Amino acid sequence: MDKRVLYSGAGAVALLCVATAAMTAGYGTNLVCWIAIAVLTAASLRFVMLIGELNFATAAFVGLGAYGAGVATTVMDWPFLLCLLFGGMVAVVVGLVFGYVTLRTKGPYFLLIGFAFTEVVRLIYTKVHWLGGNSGMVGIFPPRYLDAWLPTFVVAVVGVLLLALYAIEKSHFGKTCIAIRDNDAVVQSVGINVHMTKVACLCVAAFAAGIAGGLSAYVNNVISPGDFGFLLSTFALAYLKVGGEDNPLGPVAGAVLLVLLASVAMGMGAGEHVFYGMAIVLSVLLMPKGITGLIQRGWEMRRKRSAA
Amino acid sequence: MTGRTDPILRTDKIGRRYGGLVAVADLDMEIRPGEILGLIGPNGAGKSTTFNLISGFVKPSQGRLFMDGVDVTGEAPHRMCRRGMVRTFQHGSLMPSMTVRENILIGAIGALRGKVRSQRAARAEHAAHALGLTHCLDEISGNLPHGLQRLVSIAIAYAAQPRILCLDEPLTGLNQTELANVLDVLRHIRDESGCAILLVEHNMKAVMQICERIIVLHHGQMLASGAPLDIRTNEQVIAAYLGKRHAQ
Amino acid sequence: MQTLLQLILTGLQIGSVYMLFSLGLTLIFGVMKIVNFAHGQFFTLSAMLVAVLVPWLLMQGLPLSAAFGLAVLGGIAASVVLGMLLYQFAFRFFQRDLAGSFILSVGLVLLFEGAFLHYFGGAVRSVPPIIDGTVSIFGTAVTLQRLILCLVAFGFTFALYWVLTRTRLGKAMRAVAIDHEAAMLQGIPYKRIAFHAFAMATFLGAVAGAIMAPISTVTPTVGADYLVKGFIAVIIGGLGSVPGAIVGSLFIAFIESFGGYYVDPSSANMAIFVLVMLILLLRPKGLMGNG
Amino acid sequence: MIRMGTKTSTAFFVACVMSLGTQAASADEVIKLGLSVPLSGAGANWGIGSQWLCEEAAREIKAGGGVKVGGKTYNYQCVAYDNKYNAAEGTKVAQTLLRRDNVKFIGGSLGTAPVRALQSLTEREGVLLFNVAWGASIKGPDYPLTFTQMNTPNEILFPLIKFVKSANPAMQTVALLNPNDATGQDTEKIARKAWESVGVKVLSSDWYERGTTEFQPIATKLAGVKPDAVDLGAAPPSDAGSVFRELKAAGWKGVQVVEVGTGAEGLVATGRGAVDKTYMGAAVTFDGPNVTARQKELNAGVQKATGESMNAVQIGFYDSVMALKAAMEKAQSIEPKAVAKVLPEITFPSVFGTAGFGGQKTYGSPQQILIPVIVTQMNGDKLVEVQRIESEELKQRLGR
Repeated sequence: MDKRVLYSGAGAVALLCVATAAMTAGYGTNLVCWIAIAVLTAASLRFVMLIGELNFATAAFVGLGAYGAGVATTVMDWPFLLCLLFGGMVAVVVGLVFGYVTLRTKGPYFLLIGFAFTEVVRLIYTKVHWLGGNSGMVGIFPPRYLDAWLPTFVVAVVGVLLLALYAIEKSHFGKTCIAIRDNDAVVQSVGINVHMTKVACLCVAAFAAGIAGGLSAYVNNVISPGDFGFLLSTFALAYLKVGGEDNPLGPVAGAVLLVLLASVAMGMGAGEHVFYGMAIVLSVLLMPKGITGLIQRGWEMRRKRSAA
Repeated sequence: MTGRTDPILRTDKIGRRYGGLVAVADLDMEIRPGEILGLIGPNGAGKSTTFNLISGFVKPSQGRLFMDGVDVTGEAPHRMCRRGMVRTFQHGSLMPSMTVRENILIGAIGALRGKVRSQRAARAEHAAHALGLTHCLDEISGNLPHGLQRLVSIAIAYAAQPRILCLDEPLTGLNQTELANVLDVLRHIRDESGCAILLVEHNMKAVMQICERIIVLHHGQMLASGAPLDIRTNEQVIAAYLGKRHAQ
Repeated sequence: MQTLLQLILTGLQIGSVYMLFSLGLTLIFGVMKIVNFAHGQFFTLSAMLVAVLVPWLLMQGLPLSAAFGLAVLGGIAASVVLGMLLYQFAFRFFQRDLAGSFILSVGLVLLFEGAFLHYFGGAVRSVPPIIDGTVSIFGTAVTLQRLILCLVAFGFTFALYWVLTRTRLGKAMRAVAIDHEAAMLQGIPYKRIAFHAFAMATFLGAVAGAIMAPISTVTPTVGADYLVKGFIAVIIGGLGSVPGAIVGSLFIAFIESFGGYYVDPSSANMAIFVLVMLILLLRPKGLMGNG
Repeated sequence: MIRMGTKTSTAFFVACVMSLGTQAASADEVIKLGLSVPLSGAGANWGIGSQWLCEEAAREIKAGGGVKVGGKTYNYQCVAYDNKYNAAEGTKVAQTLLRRDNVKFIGGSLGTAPVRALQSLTEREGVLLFNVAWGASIKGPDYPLTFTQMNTPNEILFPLIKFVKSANPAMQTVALLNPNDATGQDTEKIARKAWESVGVKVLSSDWYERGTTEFQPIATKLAGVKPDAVDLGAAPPSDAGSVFRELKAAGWKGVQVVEVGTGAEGLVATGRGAVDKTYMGAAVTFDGPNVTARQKELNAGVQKATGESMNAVQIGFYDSVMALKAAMEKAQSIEPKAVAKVLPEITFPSVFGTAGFGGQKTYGSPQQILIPVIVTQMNGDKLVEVQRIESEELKQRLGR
């Protein structure tokens, strides 16, 4: 089963790459990039939910990835892929320390530590001058040869990472994480180091978030501290809730829907907030399991009917 | 049975106090390979605390804990488990949202760290078979009837390849047939793996039936220890505890 | 010495408002185990209404005190009604669901910020000073208005304390907070208690907003700043703990007042976030959190 | 069923991708002017007012017969999006304006981070960019298509502070406070120089986070420094008002300056009596003898839209449209590059009277609007113009 899912997933990603490659550069391609990045961010958030924690430091990790890639590009001008990877690694290293120290707390406490951490990191950017202070960093461009292919590249990277996350989730490690969410005492009682497992889980998520950040830096060319406030985590959570966190495709569905809605709502001024807020509120009220939840239910009903 | 061989686990004047309240004090006990040992006592006698102490979930405030002669006082639960000390919990000792197969697999994962998937799967399969759970491997464990859930939680622990298997009231809420089945299963497990089994239980009849040795706790202290017969006839014990029941 | 006293008084004044704010948050969390980010909106709404109603009532020819009194009542009433509606139609379904309630409340925040901006406009509003003049406490000047605000805040805090410790409702709430299942077994009507708790919390938030209006700037986003501070206060003190909320609020207020003086406000802000992390590492459930 | 999910969502995804990929905006007789401004959050009012002024300018031009280029008549249409004051949103806005709406002229953009985001795209794609970002680094020969549509600290601070000093010769020391953001940092750098240049010592310089509502602690600190003057640099009027109120409560008295203070309402709303005699460098008064009817109209319009009177930031969005019209008709072209080339030569009717573009000396290329610096002062709760300093460069160009 898992294998087949992976293959069909890979197929879908390939298909998307072709689709984006076929598109003429324009607003559409940008939209694709934003959606892809949103998907990855939400997926990172979801991955930490496997151990039952809401990781609001996601925004911080995205930021670290973006600034990591930004510094590597503009200051040290390393090769493109290295920069991207560097961003991810920065996030992982920080995630390792952050997780090791804070994952002893749980639930709302962990959530709000993450929140505080995000704010601190953001404030640090504003005070560090070689990071551009408040006005941020400019000129984070992908290499020329990639200009035309950037959306394809982004979709490909995101797709591959999503499949990787899915594979990890289905692995014994992933099962252990879910077991921890269910009942960490039992997991501990059978000789598994719960704390380190949690930390490892956070690091994986941090890497995904970091790459998402790096990609967004290259897509936007400009980054500023304001981009990585806690609202980013909040929106990621929104994508996840609207899409449905039980299903690995939840982030995809949610991000696609909400980012498209946002681009429609754009230009409504204050109305944009109302519109967006309304979308979130209604979807959590009307479909507690999110879009994927609805689809699955419909699918099962259909199967029952055909069976009967 | 054996009892000649030297113990796997030994406690030396171990104890735990919460503020003023003494839960367990100066407890000396040992668990030998392959024995089925009963730990009984009225509510609040300190059974659970003892359990937590020897499984590392609670750090002792006095005394020392030895496994295979090594001082392991204050070691983390997962380390204790890696030394062969596996325990279950009184309430919901499983992962309700996961299937029975996955539940048991977690135990195998704990036991076979760094081994390949197939080995773990095999181990889980084996444990499931030993507990007679092969028929419901793909059910969501949370939806199973109470009796089966008990078996699952034992299976998880057994899959972790225990040398000492500590079961916290595994029989409560079981009907006669289920109960008989569990007792058989426990004996079978012991015979096949040679692990010792420590049983905290309220059901006297069952304890007397299955245990080869019984420790009676009272007010956090060891009141008596010996074969079921001796315990049954021990005045102190009767006075403190059994008396009420025997009267019925 | 003079400065020290000044800073302490400042800390107390700021703290008193955070206190009212965080008490609401901690109450909701204690009873319903949800994180309500929309709490700031009740604050904003009542503050806004006060800022809108006072000038209007003055134009109707009412004396200032009466106008203010009426406006405060109106603002608080509106907020509480809003709170009850939100409970009935939304939060009720998300009890003990951290992620669900959180994202719901975030959605509501966006919704209301947009709505407020649309209906009240982005202009900074203000309420004419109700009581003017300053008093000197041991030779340090304090505006009378702030002093009174401070007293009112402490008054409500003690009132809440009394309710929680003396009345049946309060005891029921605390029981529910400790273990809602056990409480329900005891025959405590959980749903009704939760409703009361939510209403009470919105009331506290609304009061904070209403009495802040005359001494602070009133904008559609004023709630946000208090929300963050209030939450950190609650976390430091321990979610669900009333004394914790009080201690936490004062703690933050004092960092702000002393840090703002000896370092600079922006760094003081950072210090608060760092400290909250440190505290949680030493005491993962906050200073006074029980569980 | 997951596979099922994959397929459906894939289809969905591809579908929207296609639908959006094939979008094309029609470019007929209407020239779209893109605006990247905050329309939500604390800065919302600036954006709303700016949008209204842009539209008003467009209306005025339409009424006046439109823009005549090569025998054709064009009209302007303003398209404004919310940049939420940060780079990420700023980029989204930029992409949307340039790629979806095919905008060739940015009528105005607000907020340093989003403006930089916008600029990194406009310069590459040959789009003309008007902005009110204050960093000197935003202009220069490297950015030939970028123009600043209002006075920046570079223009305002030196004359303003010179005037304040001459009005209060006794003043020897000053304490600075700025919001911890790009605008604040840009202003603070220049403010230090400006104060030193008139021989006033800067005792301290502090920062606060935007969105702060509690100013007592910093007021206590400022008062503790015992300066002759307090300069709140780029602090928004409402924040400034709160600070002055707390300063008064703390018993401090002295010269009060808000260098790029943009309006009286916010200041009075929060500061009340405490803001009397405060100097501002970016505020405009619309009562008094030498105010034209048109200025009154515009001010009234902005007041209707935002509840506050028109400020210098917003005015830039009117002036830029007027400048564009003049430039297009001069160049007889609607090509951004051609228009940019003539912008430094033309003069146009700004809100402040005839204005142009210059600043070669300061920035290395003429990209700065030339309008008078207006020093205003609070008198009670009324704002009074105390001095109007015309731009020397403009005077020469007009041969006055």
